[in-house]
Amino acid sequence: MDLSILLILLQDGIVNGAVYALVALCLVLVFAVTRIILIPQGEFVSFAALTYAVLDTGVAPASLYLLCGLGAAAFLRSCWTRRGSELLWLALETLILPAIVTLITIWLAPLHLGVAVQAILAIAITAPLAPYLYRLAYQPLAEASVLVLLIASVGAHLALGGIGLLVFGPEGSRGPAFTSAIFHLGDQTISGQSLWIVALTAASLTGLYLFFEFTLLGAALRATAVNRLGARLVGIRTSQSGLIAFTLAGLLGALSGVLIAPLTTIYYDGGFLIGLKGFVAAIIGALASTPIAVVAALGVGVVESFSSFWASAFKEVIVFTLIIPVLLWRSLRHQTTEDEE
Amino acid sequence: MIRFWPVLVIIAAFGLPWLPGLPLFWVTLGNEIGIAAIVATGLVILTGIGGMTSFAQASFMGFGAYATAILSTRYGVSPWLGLPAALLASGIAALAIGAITLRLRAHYLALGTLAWSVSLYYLFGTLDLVGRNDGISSIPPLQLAGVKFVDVRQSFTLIALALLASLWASRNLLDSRWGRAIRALRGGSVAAASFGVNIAAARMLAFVYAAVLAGLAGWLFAHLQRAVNPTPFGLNASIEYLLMTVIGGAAQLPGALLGAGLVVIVNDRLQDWLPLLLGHAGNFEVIVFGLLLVLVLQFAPSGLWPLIARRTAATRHTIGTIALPKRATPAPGPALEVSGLRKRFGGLVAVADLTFSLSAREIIGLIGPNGAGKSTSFNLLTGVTKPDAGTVRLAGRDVTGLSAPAMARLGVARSFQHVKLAASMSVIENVVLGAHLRGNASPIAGVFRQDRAEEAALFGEAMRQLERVGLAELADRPATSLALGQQRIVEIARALCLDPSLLLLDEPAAGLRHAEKQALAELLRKLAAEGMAILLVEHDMEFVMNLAARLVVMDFGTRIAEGPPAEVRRNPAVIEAYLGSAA
Amino acid sequence: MPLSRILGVLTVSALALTGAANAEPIRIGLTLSATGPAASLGIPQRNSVALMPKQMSGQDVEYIVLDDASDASKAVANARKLIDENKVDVLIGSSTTPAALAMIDVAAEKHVPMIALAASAAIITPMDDRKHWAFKSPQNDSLMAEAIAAHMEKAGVKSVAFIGFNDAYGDGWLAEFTPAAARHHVTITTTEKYARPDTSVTGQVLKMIASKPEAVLVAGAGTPAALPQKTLRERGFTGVIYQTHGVANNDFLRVGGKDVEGTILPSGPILVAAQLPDSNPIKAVALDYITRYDAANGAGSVNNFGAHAYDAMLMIQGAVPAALAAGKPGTPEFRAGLRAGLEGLHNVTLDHGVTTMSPTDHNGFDERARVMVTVKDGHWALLP
Amino acid sequence: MSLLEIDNLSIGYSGIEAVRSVSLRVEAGEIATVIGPNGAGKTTLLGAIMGILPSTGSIRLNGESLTGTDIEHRVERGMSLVAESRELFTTMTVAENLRLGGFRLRAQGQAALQRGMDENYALFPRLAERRTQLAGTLSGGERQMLAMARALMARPRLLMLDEPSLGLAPLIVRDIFRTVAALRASGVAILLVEQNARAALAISDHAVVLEMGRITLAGKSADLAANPRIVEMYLGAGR
Repeated sequence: MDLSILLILLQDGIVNGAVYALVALCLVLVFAVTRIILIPQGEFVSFAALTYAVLDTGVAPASLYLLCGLGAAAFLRSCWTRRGSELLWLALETLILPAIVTLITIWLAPLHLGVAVQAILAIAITAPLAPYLYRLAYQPLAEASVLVLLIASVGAHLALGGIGLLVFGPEGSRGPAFTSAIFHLGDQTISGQSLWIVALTAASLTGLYLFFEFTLLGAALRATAVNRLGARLVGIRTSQSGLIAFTLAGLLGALSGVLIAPLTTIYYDGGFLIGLKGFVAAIIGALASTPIAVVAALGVGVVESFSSFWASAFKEVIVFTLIIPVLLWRSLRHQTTEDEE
Repeated sequence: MIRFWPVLVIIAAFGLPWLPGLPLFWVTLGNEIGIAAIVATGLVILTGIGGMTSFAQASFMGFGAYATAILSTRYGVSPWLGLPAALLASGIAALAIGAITLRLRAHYLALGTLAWSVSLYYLFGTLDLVGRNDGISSIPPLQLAGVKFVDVRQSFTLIALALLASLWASRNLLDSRWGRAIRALRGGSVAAASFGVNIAAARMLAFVYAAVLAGLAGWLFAHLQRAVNPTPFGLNASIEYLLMTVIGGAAQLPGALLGAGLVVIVNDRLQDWLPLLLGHAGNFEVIVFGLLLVLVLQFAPSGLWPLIARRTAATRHTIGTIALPKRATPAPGPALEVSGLRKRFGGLVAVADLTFSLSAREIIGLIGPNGAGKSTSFNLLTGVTKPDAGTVRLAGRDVTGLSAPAMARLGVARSFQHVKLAASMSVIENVVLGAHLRGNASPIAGVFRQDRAEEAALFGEAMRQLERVGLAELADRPATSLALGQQRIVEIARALCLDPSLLLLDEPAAGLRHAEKQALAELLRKLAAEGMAILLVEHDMEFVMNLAARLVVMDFGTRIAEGPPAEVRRNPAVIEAYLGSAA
Repeated sequence: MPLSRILGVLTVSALALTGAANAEPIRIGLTLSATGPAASLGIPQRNSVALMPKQMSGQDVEYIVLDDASDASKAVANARKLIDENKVDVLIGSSTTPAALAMIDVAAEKHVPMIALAASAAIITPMDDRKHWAFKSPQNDSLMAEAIAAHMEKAGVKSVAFIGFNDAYGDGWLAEFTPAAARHHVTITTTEKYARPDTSVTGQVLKMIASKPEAVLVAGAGTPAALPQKTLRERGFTGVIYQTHGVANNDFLRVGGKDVEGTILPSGPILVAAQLPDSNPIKAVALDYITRYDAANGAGSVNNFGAHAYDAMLMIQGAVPAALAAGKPGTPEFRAGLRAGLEGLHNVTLDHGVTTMSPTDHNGFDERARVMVTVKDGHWALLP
Repeated sequence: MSLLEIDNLSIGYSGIEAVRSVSLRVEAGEIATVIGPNGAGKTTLLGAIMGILPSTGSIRLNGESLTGTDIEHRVERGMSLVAESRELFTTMTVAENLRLGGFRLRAQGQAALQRGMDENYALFPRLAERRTQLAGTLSGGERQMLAMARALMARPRLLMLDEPSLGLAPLIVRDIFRTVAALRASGVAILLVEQNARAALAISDHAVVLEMGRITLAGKSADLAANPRIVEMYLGAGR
């Protein structure tokens, strides 16, 4: 292996790692605030990517049905437990918003307005799925154990996977690149799309940092993560925090989908493996530490890239076994005498 | 009639599939349910009762299935000999994986097993030894007296018997000395460790046991399916077993069968009914199944079995009359000497240079305001927490820094300020946990019910201690249904089961009525007279001042006064710190 | 009651149940991988069921379709369900090799013929008692692998790098291609694996390029097979890229775009049916299927996998007269007759070729079952 | 109408009824205290009033029934609880903890929030010195101050304090009680649960004695402090 191969692999690993980082970040965020291990995060990624690819063909994507359907279902489920005063806001979020997005998409889709518009539409169609899913599946379970929430996640993942197959079909798609520019750096070539990925990931990380550090809402989310009872005692509604966390997860998941769509072929179920790798990173970050999770995600990308060079047949084995020593090291450092939940 | 249930069950296992009019496919479904239920039974013990979530059960099933498949196809070994091989393979795999992974707690463990599951799946698909992705086919069927088990009806009998054996063994295990240790893992591991339970071993036991059951299922699977490949041992399969367990009711053995049955039947029926409802255009099964799963959890977060049977009837225990051997009565002299004991938590000094001593046959009260470091001192003296500095001597021997089980072995028993009784166990089962070290039956003896004599003796001891503290008539009640004060007394009975030479009681009188307090004081006096050394933390001044010969007063982790009650009560520093001065 | 007696009573009552069926339609049971990783195979197969005839030789035909989620144990359970509950006379499926392999034993145990829709020759060879009841409609991998290797030799390719799915499909191809390459004096420089949903194969591609092959063979199915090819082109590989017949659908062209121009692959003739000479009997059969499939599922949606299922039906259609002579549908005699009929198929034209079966060959295809195809201007083009 | 009216409140969990038919009143601007031995149900009582624990019976604040509402709603309505375990956001700074304390008033804007913080820094100068320090690194006394300040940030009508003197040095306890007494001037009503009966009775107007989940005595604090049974059980040892 020479230096140029090494650099290409490194670059490849970092680009993939950046997408894992976004996924890992969402998993960390959602787990910290709600104790939910969000297995369906991968679905947001693949749905956004496929929606983006369909929009490029000038057709309104079938995922609009999903958006409206899930919105309506969330409306009904929330009505069940809600007081009347909040219904208006609820309807705005779960009924009016999807309707508007649908109308705009039907209007804009055939016009071929370029990748930026398509990207924004794809995110607008996919991101709201996350908060709807929260209302539908998780909110009624807010006080359940981590295990029960996990199984609920499995259920949501199964259902969304089935819907994905129905909506997008079994074959994959690729989206158009944001730019076809290619930069040369010595004998290395760097595609413009890779730079977009790294830049937008970095921008999202910065944006999240600013949100969490400098806004009261961000602080409220962190507070929910640190101490749920404490948060409730100052009047932070934990279900509201959960909704915000899911919204962020939906936005970032959809963004990662749009980012990765031009780089590779995405399938209706392809998000699961991306999600699992984001998971590996999130676990290494022990579902609590964002910076560690981001670094770990980049690490997972790089390890994956190198092991696909050295021993492609054992790539997944290597990537997934890798976390065991890390977990061990962490658990040895944080010895607790506390009882199991 | 009840006594004949095993016979009835066996008749059912043989006869049910041949029932006239029973569609053959139901038998096939029954087989599928049976195999899944065996895996789920292991998960009930591991996850529902032991509190450890595993995403790798299908992988362990794979170890068992591949072991027997390789032996019988490549080496022509009889499938029956494949059974011990399968159990051994999955057991050893669990032992190895557990050794690396079981140190992880809670969701880290869950995700660690998830990682194993994914990586083992790809390993199965890559290794030539196990036939890579195509797997191994042409596995010979089981044979008995020339009859091949190829018909699903014959298989049913075999699976039903295996499932019954699994349930029977699991029930026995839970009802044994080690089973109680596993049951105490969830919410009671600190208490269990304080009575000498090796928590790491109990966790490993549950892990390996569940894996061995999965290996049994894998063995059945291999010889009935007669072809194995990685897919049935992948992450999705593991997740399915886990969700069967949770849906059925993770904490009860019948939940495993219920969950497996529901999931298999619902999946099958959906396949038939949904096309009628929605047409053949798409595959809606998985969507509807996912939605159903979420809905069921929303309406029954602890699974469905608890909705069916509100509470399983308390297990009857044989109360033996043979007394357990007792510890030699300690020689008079200092039972406990503490000097310069120190513990910091972060920036907070919880205990600072605590020094005092306690003789056999003596009762000392440790008093001080809330947060003065009394409970931390207890944890330091019982090995739950390790001190930063200082020494603890027990009957002259340096025991500083020993673990909780080691301290228990030396005869140190305790109760807890926040009562730590296992909610899923009855009063007497909690109490008998205290006698853990006085038995020595192995888990295997427990599974095969070879521990009955010892169990009877242990329960006899527990009953005697319950009688001693006056709670014998509540022995079979669920522990947490008692009033808080009574729960404290249960903790004392549990401590007495250890046959301790040093007894540490944290606020034993809190929540007791006047008469109960007097009875307790009487009991403690009697225990001291028998040779026990007793250290009490107590807020009830009337109680402690009448009982203790000496009081040690703590504030901010240090001893601020020591002496006979009458003296302490006049000490200005004590009045200032504890008894409260006007603001 | 003694056990033997109970068993005796029960056996008698069970016996009373059997042999009740008569004047039944012919029931065909399909277990297809309509969801899960092999969904791109299973879905067109399921779509093809709608095109199948409702009558054969004057008998009503009933189709029962189940999904096995690309899982072998589910496929086995489905096979049992179809036989025990739906009383099918013949099984079609499943879509993947491991699932089809697992079903063989059920078919043999129940004496129900099955036609696998998976490619591996291991399903029907070596012929023995278990495989007596197993047939398969797709061409053997070996036939296709041989064609690629022969084409390489003819084109003067001396070295090839292999990259395949990290699953049964990729494994099967590697196993077949390795001896074929040796026969045609082609060296395999490196063998790489990747997973269907992988987002990047840069590592494998660099490794392959570093091994300096003249050509690359990608063993993948459907759109995921485009990823290595795109990455190879991106990394400047200019040699010929071979694909397997698994990619033969329009989605591959859509996703591959200009990067798959010039790809060479073996395929069933159906892929380029319109370009076949009119003298080829396959042309008419295949065009009929293509027209009807596209009419039902949208223009350009036809693919090889769906045709495999349709071919399985055509095989059954060919065997039904013999079976009816042996017994009524729903009886063991009918099923045995059907099996014998399948084995006796002679020069029957299918979408993918012309089959002539024998007791040792339960696939029956010859060279006519494959053509070499390339991608030209975004379309499939028949190579001479 | 009293500010807080509790009638027939019963609280049970895991099969035991921890508090039985408790009724009590807290008037606007007064300090009421609940004293009693460990395990009598004092903390449980506050938990139920705050909505942390489910209960039966009626809870009314300023005439509005709060029965069946959740914690957040009660915070919105003007209740604040300083829990025995403080429930601080330990990995966040003192200033952030305070800011979040004002979450209820987020609609009033940054200026109002800042005013509230300034007032609390004035009330607890120690916190002002440590505003950038993480809450988890504070000493016990500082934590208690922060917990109280955070509760006050919401400008509650009723402030509930659970064992504010728990584990604190006498000097700090004195400070805390002085602060509590001083708060009366600001108009907030206080419900105090305290083991340090002497100090609690000294600063409060009314008191109830909770034993075994029942109220066994109620009255003016001064009267209770002179009641021979109380003196014997809770104060007597000091003499």
